[in-house]
Amino acid sequence: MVVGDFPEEVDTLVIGSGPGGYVAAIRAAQLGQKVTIVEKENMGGVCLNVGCIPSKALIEAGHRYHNAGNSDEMGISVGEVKLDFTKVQDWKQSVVKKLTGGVEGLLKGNNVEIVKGEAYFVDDSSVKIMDDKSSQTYKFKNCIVATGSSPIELPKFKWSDKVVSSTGALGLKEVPEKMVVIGGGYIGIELGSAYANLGSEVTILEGTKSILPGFEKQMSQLVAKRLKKAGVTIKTEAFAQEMEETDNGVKVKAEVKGKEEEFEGNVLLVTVGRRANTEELGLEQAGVEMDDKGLVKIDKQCRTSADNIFAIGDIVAGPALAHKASYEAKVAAEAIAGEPAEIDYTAIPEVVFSGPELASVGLTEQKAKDEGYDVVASKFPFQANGRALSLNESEGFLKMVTRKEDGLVLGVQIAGHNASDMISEACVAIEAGMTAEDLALTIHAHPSLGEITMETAEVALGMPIHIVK
Amino acid sequence: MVVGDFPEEVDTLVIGSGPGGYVAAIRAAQLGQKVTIVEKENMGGVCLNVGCIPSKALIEAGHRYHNAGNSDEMGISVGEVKLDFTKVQDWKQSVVKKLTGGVEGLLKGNNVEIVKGEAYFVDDSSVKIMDDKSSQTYKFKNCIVATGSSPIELPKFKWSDKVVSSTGALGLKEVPEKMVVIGGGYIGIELGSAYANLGSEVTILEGTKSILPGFEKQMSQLVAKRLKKAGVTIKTEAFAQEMEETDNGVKVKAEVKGKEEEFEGNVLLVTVGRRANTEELGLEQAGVEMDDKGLVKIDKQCRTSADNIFAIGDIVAGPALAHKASYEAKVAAEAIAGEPAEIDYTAIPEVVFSGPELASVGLTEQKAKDEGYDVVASKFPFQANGRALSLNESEGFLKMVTRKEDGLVLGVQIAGHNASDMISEACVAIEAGMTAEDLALTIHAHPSLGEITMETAEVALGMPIHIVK
Amino acid sequence: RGQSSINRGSSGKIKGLATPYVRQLAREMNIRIDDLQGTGPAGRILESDLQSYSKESPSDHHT
Ligand SMILES: Cc1cc2nc3c(=O)[nH]c(=O)nc-3n(C[C@H](O)[C@H](O)[C@H](O)COP(=O)(O)OP(=O)(O)OC[C@H]3O[C@@H](n4cnc5c(N)ncnc54)[C@H](O)[C@@H]3O)c2cc1C
Ligand SMILES: Cc1cc2nc3c(=O)[nH]c(=O)nc-3n(C[C@H](O)[C@H](O)[C@H](O)COP(=O)(O)OP(=O)(O)OC[C@H]3O[C@@H](n4cnc5c(N)ncnc54)[C@H](O)[C@@H]3O)c2cc1C
Repeated sequence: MVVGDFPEEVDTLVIGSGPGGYVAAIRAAQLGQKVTIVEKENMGGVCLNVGCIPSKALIEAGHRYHNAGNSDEMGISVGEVKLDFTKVQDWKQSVVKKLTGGVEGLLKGNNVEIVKGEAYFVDDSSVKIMDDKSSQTYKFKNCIVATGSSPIELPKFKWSDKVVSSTGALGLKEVPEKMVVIGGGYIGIELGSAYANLGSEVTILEGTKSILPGFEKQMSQLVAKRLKKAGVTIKTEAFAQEMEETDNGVKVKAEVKGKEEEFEGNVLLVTVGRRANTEELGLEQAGVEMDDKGLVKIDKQCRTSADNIFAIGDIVAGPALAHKASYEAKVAAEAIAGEPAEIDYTAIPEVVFSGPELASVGLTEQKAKDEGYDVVASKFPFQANGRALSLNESEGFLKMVTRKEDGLVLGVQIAGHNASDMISEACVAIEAGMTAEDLALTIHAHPSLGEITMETAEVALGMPIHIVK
Repeated sequence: MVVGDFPEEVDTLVIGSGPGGYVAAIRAAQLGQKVTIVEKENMGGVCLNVGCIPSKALIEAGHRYHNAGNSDEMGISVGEVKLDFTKVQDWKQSVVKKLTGGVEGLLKGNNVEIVKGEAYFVDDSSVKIMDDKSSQTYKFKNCIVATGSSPIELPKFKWSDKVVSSTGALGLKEVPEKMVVIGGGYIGIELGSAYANLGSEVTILEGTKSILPGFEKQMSQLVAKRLKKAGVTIKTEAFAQEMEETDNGVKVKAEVKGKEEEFEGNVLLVTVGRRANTEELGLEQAGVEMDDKGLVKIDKQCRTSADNIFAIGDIVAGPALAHKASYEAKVAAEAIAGEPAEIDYTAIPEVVFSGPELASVGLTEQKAKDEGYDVVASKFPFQANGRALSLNESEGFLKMVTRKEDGLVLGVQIAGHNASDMISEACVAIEAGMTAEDLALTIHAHPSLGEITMETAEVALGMPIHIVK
Repeated sequence: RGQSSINRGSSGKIKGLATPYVRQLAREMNIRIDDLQGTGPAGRILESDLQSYSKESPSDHHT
């Protein structure tokens, strides 16, 4: 022990300041705990710095650039559209800064103590926090671990200035002429389409039979169609084998449907998954058990095998999503406060900010059948909705899965403009155990995209107004 | 009776094909009735032809034109933005045609007989339907009257090619250099701002103390601010007195806060309200009673004082909105089918497609207090929401009114980007009797505007994450 | 990611159908919500169901 390392005593210690950690810290403080949060990099974690937020900002910029000249049909034409990518990046960073600065303010406003450094468990009641210069021991009563996840590096595709993770892709200094993306999951699709919209010639290599394999085929097909229209090449059943650096980029060899093909890009983005940051934490020394994937095992209150240590977010099982992390954060904070909180949600929404947006909550038709439900699956197209037409955004559909016997809403999938806004209603409906009838009988504003939800519910009841049965 | 006028016998007759009439016809047919619908002008009524839909199309065009050059800050600049207003109108009409054509197809697809002509009640079981050439008597078993409303003409401001109603304003052949609008209600604001965005120099004269008097001051102020930024002059407590035609427009004399002022425009838009189309219908001959405003009196099933005659939409009491008309349509159709349907809603949403959009459902804080509730009013700003920031649309707020004792959601008001999409969730929550806790505990996708609803609910519970209490 | 999830019984039989607030209330009242039969639409358990349950069997709901 370094001379002078008298342990500091803290009440609730939160490790990591992503949407798991900072939300946990704030809620714990609101519930009367004295909270200390430790972060080794940037306030706000992956989500605010190199995840959800900057990706959405870049997507919006791409969207605006790509669509600037797209209103011809509506009588609006523009002269040359110019992109100043440095400015795009500056703007994106300004959004990030507003939010990360906000988080810091919120933590302070809730009297949370902020410590910069990397935490490492010494035992089940203390950690060492190291920064560049020194190390300090902290003894805690309770601890919430929210150290998140990191992009997986493939052995044959080592990170470099040409081979980048999502983090690198978000920070590019210029729009690459050509970009190859390994991985057609949501991160690859979001970033690939952002750069395609910003002018890159993009090729996406996806191992399974379709991009966005977690979504229904009809939904991912809409996205694939739009991507192709934007000039993106999509290769499915494509497995990148190895690469070679060239003067101004990389050459990727891949097996595509059994045949070898070669792809060139100035930048190669690899998004093949993320790994929980649980390896260099000393969790073993604290008696915190993990499963064989390196995820921390927790109970309904987010409590680990060590009674006073909780874990939330990307380091525990379930979809690696910010809103799941924040939800678990609140449960853990309340559990520590002695409240009867439990992970008790019915459904977690999933959104892809592609073109068009995809959103899904609850069960898909297939999943519901697999779980033994007798279901009705109903669909309604955006093109029969007045609001969608008046926005000139009439592509897509909403699909609702209901239980046959009573119309209970089990799942909603949306592919279309503002699906990310529309899904909230479905979340609330599923969470509250509402039926198709409940949604059909709720007056929805005209004209609005919400009417699509109402009308799909009417399809489920066998009486749609705006499509013929 | 004209020779050869053998009355045609019909089952359920619907008069008027707006969002009241056509929805009633379709639902009645779905419930097994033989339905005939009569329309004297255009299929789809005011809403589809000269109301909701074309206004929103024009607003979207204005929005795109005005905002085309607005992404500079985000690194996207455009050359000269040009407007081809003829093309705007053509596109707008193409949207209208898609929907009106759709309605005609839906009616036919549901085996509804369509008759063109003007209906006039002869007695409580028959109408005469007249077209240019002939007249024909129809005997009905049940009738649903949905004849809608028309713009009110002011005696001193007679319609002409320069003095127009909303209908005239929607159909202008060119964007007027200067436009004066009498009436700062939602129609005046929507059309006024559409033309302002399209390049008109617009002056709005509103009699009360603020535009959009039906909305809370903080909401209408946001709109006023944005209008002023777009160069619109707003005069409140302004009463137009008289006008004079000039060579290329009109001069309007008005008393503004007691002082006389004069305003010039190439076009004068008068939107001071609408009057129910109940005068030339012969309703008296059918024994249908009206109130002193000319609105038809109905019971909970939309039944008039004549047992077999129902009335819905703009000709009955309540807000003159398309979704109210469609809701009543379904109730009337079901009542005729002998089902125990009743007007049974908790709340009707109201939306203004202004900049930013306004949406409100249920009780405002003031209204709730007036009704004797002990309430909590909670607010959350768009600028603390990651999605709003990443869309560069961070103006506005959501306000939630809950009952103090148990958090029951009584009302939600939204001023901000996509408020029209966001309000659906609030409608469902209020309709289902949900509490702030229900909304706070529902996982909302990150980043999404729906999180604003969730976070306002957390404000109501005293534990907001993203703003300091 | 990409796997729609729903957190209700996995056997095709939905238990404990209630709004999040009612579910939380049940926890606070120490009632196992799975034991209740709801009177709302689709068998939804209402706040009033909790109240009548706790009146009926006041000693029952202790874990
Ligand atoms: C490009 C991209 C886009 C995404 N888009 C979305 C989206 O749209 N919606 C969505 O829901 N999710 C999205 N995600 C996923 C989302 O970012 C994560 O699910 C979320 O950030 C997880 O939150 P967390 O709190 O568990 O961890 P993180 O956000 O990963 O934060 C963990 C923090 O802990 C810190 N830390 C780690 N170890 C230590 C230590 N030993 N000591 C101190 N600090 C430590 C890290 O520095 C980090 O700041 C996206 C991810 C990426 C990469
Ligand atoms: C510019 C503008 C914008 C609007 N925007 C919105 C909005 O965004 N959202 C919203 O909810 N509402 C909006 N409204 C209001 C909405 O249009 C009306 O509330 C709605 O159309 C009322 O429906 P209705 O079926 O009662 O009647 P209408 O739509 O008025 O239809 C009545 C029909 O009956 C026909 N008719 C009348 N008399 C006879 C007769 N004797 N015989 C045969 N046919 C007859 C008429 O020709 C007409 O087609 C807007 C209105 C205007 C003017």
